[in-house]
Amino acid sequence: MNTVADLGGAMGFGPVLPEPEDEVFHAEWERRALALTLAAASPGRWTIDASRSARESLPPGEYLTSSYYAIWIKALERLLVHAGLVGSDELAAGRSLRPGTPARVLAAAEVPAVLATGSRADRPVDPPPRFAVGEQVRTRNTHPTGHTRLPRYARGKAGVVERVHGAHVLPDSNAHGAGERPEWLYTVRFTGVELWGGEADPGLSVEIEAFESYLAP
Amino acid sequence: MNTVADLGGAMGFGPVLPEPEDEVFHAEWERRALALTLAAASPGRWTIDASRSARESLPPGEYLTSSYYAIWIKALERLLVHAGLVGSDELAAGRSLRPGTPARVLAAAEVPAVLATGSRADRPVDPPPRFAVGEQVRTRNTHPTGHTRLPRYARGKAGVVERVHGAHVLPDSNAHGAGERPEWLYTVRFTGVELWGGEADPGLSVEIEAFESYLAP
Amino acid sequence: MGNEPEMALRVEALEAILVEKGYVEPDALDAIIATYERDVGPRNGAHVVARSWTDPAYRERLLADATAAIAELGYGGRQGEHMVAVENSADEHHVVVCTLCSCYPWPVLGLPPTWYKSPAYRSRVVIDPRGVLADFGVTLPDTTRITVHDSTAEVRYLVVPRRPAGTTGWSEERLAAIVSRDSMIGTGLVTV
Amino acid sequence: MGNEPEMALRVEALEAILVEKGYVEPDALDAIIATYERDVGPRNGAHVVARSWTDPAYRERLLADATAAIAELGYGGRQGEHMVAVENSADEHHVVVCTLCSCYPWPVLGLPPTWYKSPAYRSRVVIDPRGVLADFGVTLPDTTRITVHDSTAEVRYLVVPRRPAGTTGWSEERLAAIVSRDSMIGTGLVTV
Repeated sequence: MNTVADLGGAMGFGPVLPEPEDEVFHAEWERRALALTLAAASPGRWTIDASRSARESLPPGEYLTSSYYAIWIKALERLLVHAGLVGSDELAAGRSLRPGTPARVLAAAEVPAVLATGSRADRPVDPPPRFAVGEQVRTRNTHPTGHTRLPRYARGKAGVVERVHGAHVLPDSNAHGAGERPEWLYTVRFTGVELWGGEADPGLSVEIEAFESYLAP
Repeated sequence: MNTVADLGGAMGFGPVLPEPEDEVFHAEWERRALALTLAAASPGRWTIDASRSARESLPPGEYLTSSYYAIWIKALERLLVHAGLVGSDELAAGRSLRPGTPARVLAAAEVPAVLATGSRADRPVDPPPRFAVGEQVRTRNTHPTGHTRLPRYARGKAGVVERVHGAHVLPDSNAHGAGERPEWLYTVRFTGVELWGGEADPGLSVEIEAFESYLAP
Repeated sequence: MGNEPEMALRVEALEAILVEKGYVEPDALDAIIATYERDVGPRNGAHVVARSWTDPAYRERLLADATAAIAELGYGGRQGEHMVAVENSADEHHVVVCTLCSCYPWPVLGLPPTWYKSPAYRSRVVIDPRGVLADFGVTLPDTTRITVHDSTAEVRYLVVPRRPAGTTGWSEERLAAIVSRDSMIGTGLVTV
Repeated sequence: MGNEPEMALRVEALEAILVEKGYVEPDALDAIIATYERDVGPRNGAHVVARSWTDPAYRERLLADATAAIAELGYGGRQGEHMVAVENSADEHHVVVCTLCSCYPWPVLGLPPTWYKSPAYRSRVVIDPRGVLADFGVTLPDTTRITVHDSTAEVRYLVVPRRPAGTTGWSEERLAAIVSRDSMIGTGLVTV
């Protein structure tokens, strides 16, 4: 989906405002937003791809006028309602109106191990990779109406395979509950001139990770 | 400038909401916004290209959460301040704080003739057009930091010249007070497949008007 | 969007500032509004379309030089200085948009409707015109090609819709009455 | 952005709902926050970088398989399952971004700063990295090429900055102390 979250190359957002290293949260609610987002995923009713899809699918104007933890919370509310875990009436009321259903709940004692383990995205697949390091490829010019991880600025562009990462879960499918459908994942390197034209910084290269179905020979 | 106003191909804005033919204004302030925008241009301190540039340069989130007449007014305020006709202190105060300077003012009696005449954008130029109807062209992949009228979705794309309109004022220059620099203006026709890839509607064509410097053979 | 309560005060204040400073004449504002509420609107375009349907020589002139042909009927001026007319057929349907802002042929259609200026329309009609037409209740056969005109410069487009069957012998006035604004943008069809 | 007064109440209400319904354990929330405020942050990455500067064999392992080399020092897990380390040189400078959302190597850098998730950074660093570096007060020679890594999948990048001159003989600990977070994203340089 060509959403407003796909920001590469957009202009008009002003300067970047650096921050000191210890300034990670700016309000207490941001701490809770982070923790809630992580903990509420524990029942396993959505994937990380579904949560990214929910965030980028917020109304475009709302996306651009919300801070990032606010985007997380607004998307989390949508995921919870869509999963049937919370009713929109409960969100409106600001309190629980009926008991929850049995679900896998993250215990405090599990937290260190869960965070320290993470969740790998690579999966075994049978077919060998179609492309090799150093090979010329061209990204497809696709405009799917669902979630994708091929940015608009890098579509229909010629690049070179820089790394092969194994086969990874395909977000385009997994975000919509259509299965993991793992595909070979490549780092593809583009020149700035290929992406942005002849006036681009001649010393610029940009790399993206591209799934095999994003690429043509 | 790759602004959020360059909307072609973006997704996530929901359905189009048709309106009855007689519903052009939705509030009295919209009537005044229209009239003010037209009348306030009379001193001639900016061009139509500068006003378009001012609108698309609003903060992106504000652009997407404002109605169109609100965009006009916010841009008009910026143009007035930038031209030195109104002070930002006066906008903040909501009233005039000092007398105006002498300026060309649109009189009520002139309105019918001014609107019925308009302002042509074509200009005589010496060099003949570089491209002819039926000729294959490719739009340049440019990402200028100033105003441009080449939409992002139509950059670096192959098309065919459909019409030649004469030489017109170049918005890229005129928007920034750098002169009219007229260039030959062409209608260029693209297939939907060229713009949007193989899954595009096979019966779709899109035409844009492209200035000569937007095109390569 | 509709709920912008602060805009009424903001516009009122701006008008007061501009009038006090002598840059704007209040009567001129009223005259501008009157022009687009009373004189300049889609009935102008409908007149052009009905003439084109009933007068083959006019139709040829319209398709060859729309600015001049429209001026013959007394219409022209701001946002219509460089007109092109495109005619729908069973094979090709035309739709007009301005993806970058709100360019629109004022002398023949008046001021654009809100939807024409909306991100929803501007973003989608160039990539999914049939989906947008569905929002207007319009379905075209798959065999009808669609050409979308993105008004990226000062050229403005008037769509000449297809004349519906069952209107043989109708007068120009009667025909003009059935030509809707949306049909001249390409998001509607003319029906009887 | 900072002024989102309604968000505090909204998050509080959501937490109450989730706790009441039994989907979230409050102690687990505290444990998550404590992890990222106390244990997991850019000092982890600085440790990795300092080790890479002082141990050539480790450096080789890091550049060959960053996930495994980082795990050697006890770091890993969520948002760092598939790590790649890229090393700056006089010829090539690396910068990391996620243009699509906020992907960031948590186990080595902790949670991303606000600017990393901002439209300003995400939009501009892939087209004008030198302009973004200027916002950080960083100027590179024109002869230094820039490679921007857009984290579009689950691979996460750690930039190994250049070791500054004048640090010969420094201990790993002393070196780690001068490695800033921004230098490991590529928006900063390490200086003494």
